[in-house]
Amino acid sequence: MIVARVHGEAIQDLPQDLYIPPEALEIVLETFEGPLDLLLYLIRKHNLDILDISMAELTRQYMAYIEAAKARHELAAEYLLMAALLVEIKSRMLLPKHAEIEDEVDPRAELVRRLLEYEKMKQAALRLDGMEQAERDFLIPCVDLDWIEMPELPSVISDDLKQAWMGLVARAKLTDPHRVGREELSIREHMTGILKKLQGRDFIEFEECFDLGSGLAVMIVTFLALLELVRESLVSISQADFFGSIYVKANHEY
Amino acid sequence: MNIDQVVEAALLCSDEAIPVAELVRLFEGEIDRRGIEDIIARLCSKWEHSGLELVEVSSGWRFRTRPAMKQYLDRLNEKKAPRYSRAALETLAIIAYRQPVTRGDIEEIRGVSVSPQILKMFEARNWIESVGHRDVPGRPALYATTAKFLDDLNLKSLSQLPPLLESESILG
Amino acid sequence: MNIDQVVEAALLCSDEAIPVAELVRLFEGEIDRRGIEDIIARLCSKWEHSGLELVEVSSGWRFRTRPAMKQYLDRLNEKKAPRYSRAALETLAIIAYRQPVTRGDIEEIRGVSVSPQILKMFEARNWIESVGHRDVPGRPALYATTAKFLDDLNLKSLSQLPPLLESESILG
Repeated sequence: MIVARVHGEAIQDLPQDLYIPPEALEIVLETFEGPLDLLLYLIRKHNLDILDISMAELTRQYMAYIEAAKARHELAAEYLLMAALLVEIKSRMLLPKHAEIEDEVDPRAELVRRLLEYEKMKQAALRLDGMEQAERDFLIPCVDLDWIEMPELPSVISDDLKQAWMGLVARAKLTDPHRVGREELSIREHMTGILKKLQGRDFIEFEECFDLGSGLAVMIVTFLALLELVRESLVSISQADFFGSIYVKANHEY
Repeated sequence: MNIDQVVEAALLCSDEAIPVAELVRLFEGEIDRRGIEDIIARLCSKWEHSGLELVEVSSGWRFRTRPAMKQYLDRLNEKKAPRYSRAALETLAIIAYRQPVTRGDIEEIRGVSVSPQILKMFEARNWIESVGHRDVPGRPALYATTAKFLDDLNLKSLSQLPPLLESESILG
Repeated sequence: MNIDQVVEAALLCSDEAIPVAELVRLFEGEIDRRGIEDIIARLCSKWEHSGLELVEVSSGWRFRTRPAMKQYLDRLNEKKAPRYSRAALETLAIIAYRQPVTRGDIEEIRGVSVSPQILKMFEARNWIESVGHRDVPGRPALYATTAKFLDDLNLKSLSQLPPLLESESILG
């Protein structure tokens, strides 16, 4: 059985000098959550003291592991970075200590700090997983409210519109104030009414514009509305013959 | 663990009605349909005097709130009344007071462009409608307010909109 | 309508915990906080021997099924709730215990890069959220856990998270 290929060469057996037992190699690299996790595994596996790590030992085991793993996997850059860090720490520890430098920091200190912090978080993750979780371990009742919720639409009162308009006027500082009084407004209402009567039709008869029986005032306002529509070129009025029918035509018809 | 409690919890936590045939699965078939129906009968009477009731609907059994609860529960769900933006209100005011107007007219009065969403929103609410087209290039739609707009604002006619003559005083 | 029934129905119909201050609104203030707390105490004992229990979590009171129920209820739901990967759990633990943290902080502690999917997944569940940005180049987002995270873990506050192991015990 080919265990690995190193430089194209098939390796039949696991290297004998590997400190890692073969079963450890069976654990695929994915089971480790990165180089710190692997280091913790090695420290635990060999009962190394995390606060007084033997760098030579740890580095050798780590290297052996990633060499073996590299043959099987595309190794993440973090693992190689850690290898470089371990070698660096190891070499710094080989340098003689300067007695005169009192606060010389142990080169392992930062690594130990990181290992301890990671180990804490790793344990915390397991404990979080052990806690009761909504959906996984319990459900939350949610009885239907048995009535249909209608989406609430904004309410508008007519004063809102007035305020909006006044705001516009004030903002625009219109020099020519739109005197939209009661009368003019009803003219515009009738303009809309006439346009609505014209909807879907080419023309209507002049008389149709008027709501007979609505009183003289309304008839006059309607007439003014019609004139305003003509002035704004929204409709045109035509009469084919003298005393013939007068037609009101929407200008959008060609 | 009491079997009634299991069925009760299942029904309270389900967002859909559960048929009896499904409830049977709670006990991996150790309790048959008759057994489940007995449990449901007991639960119905247990919940008889409470804010919820267990009811059978077309797709099975489910809990629901009794209608008498609505007045209380509505108080929890009170949402802030939505309001229209100033742009929306101004657009509506222009259509109400100056109708019929095109989008171009509205933009001219407001001095900024009018988003089509605002017009669509009021059309969807059936407060405004297109009553024709102005005979200019592009044939823009002419908007006017509808009868529903008047109804919703509790007005008999547009002439009941607040008069704007005071605008003179604003202009000084 | 009995006041206990109103509170019970409100809690059973809400998929989120309801604070006492909110429950007061059920009765338009006619029952004060003390009164609501008395009702809750009565409901807690009423539900003591059932499949559900009334619990207090960070954002208020809510019912939940007792964990012993889950094995039965799981038989109705084919889809099992997902179990998180170790990478996801470690990321969550770091955010929970070391918050607020940036993605870089998490990577520094774990020694490997953190996939954005993990953060997105917990954000989608509304368990974590960005609470600001660290004022360094790139202005990375600072992540923290949410009230829903506490609620879903049945906790009242972060201080109820299991204590971190002392480093000595690691050396064991």
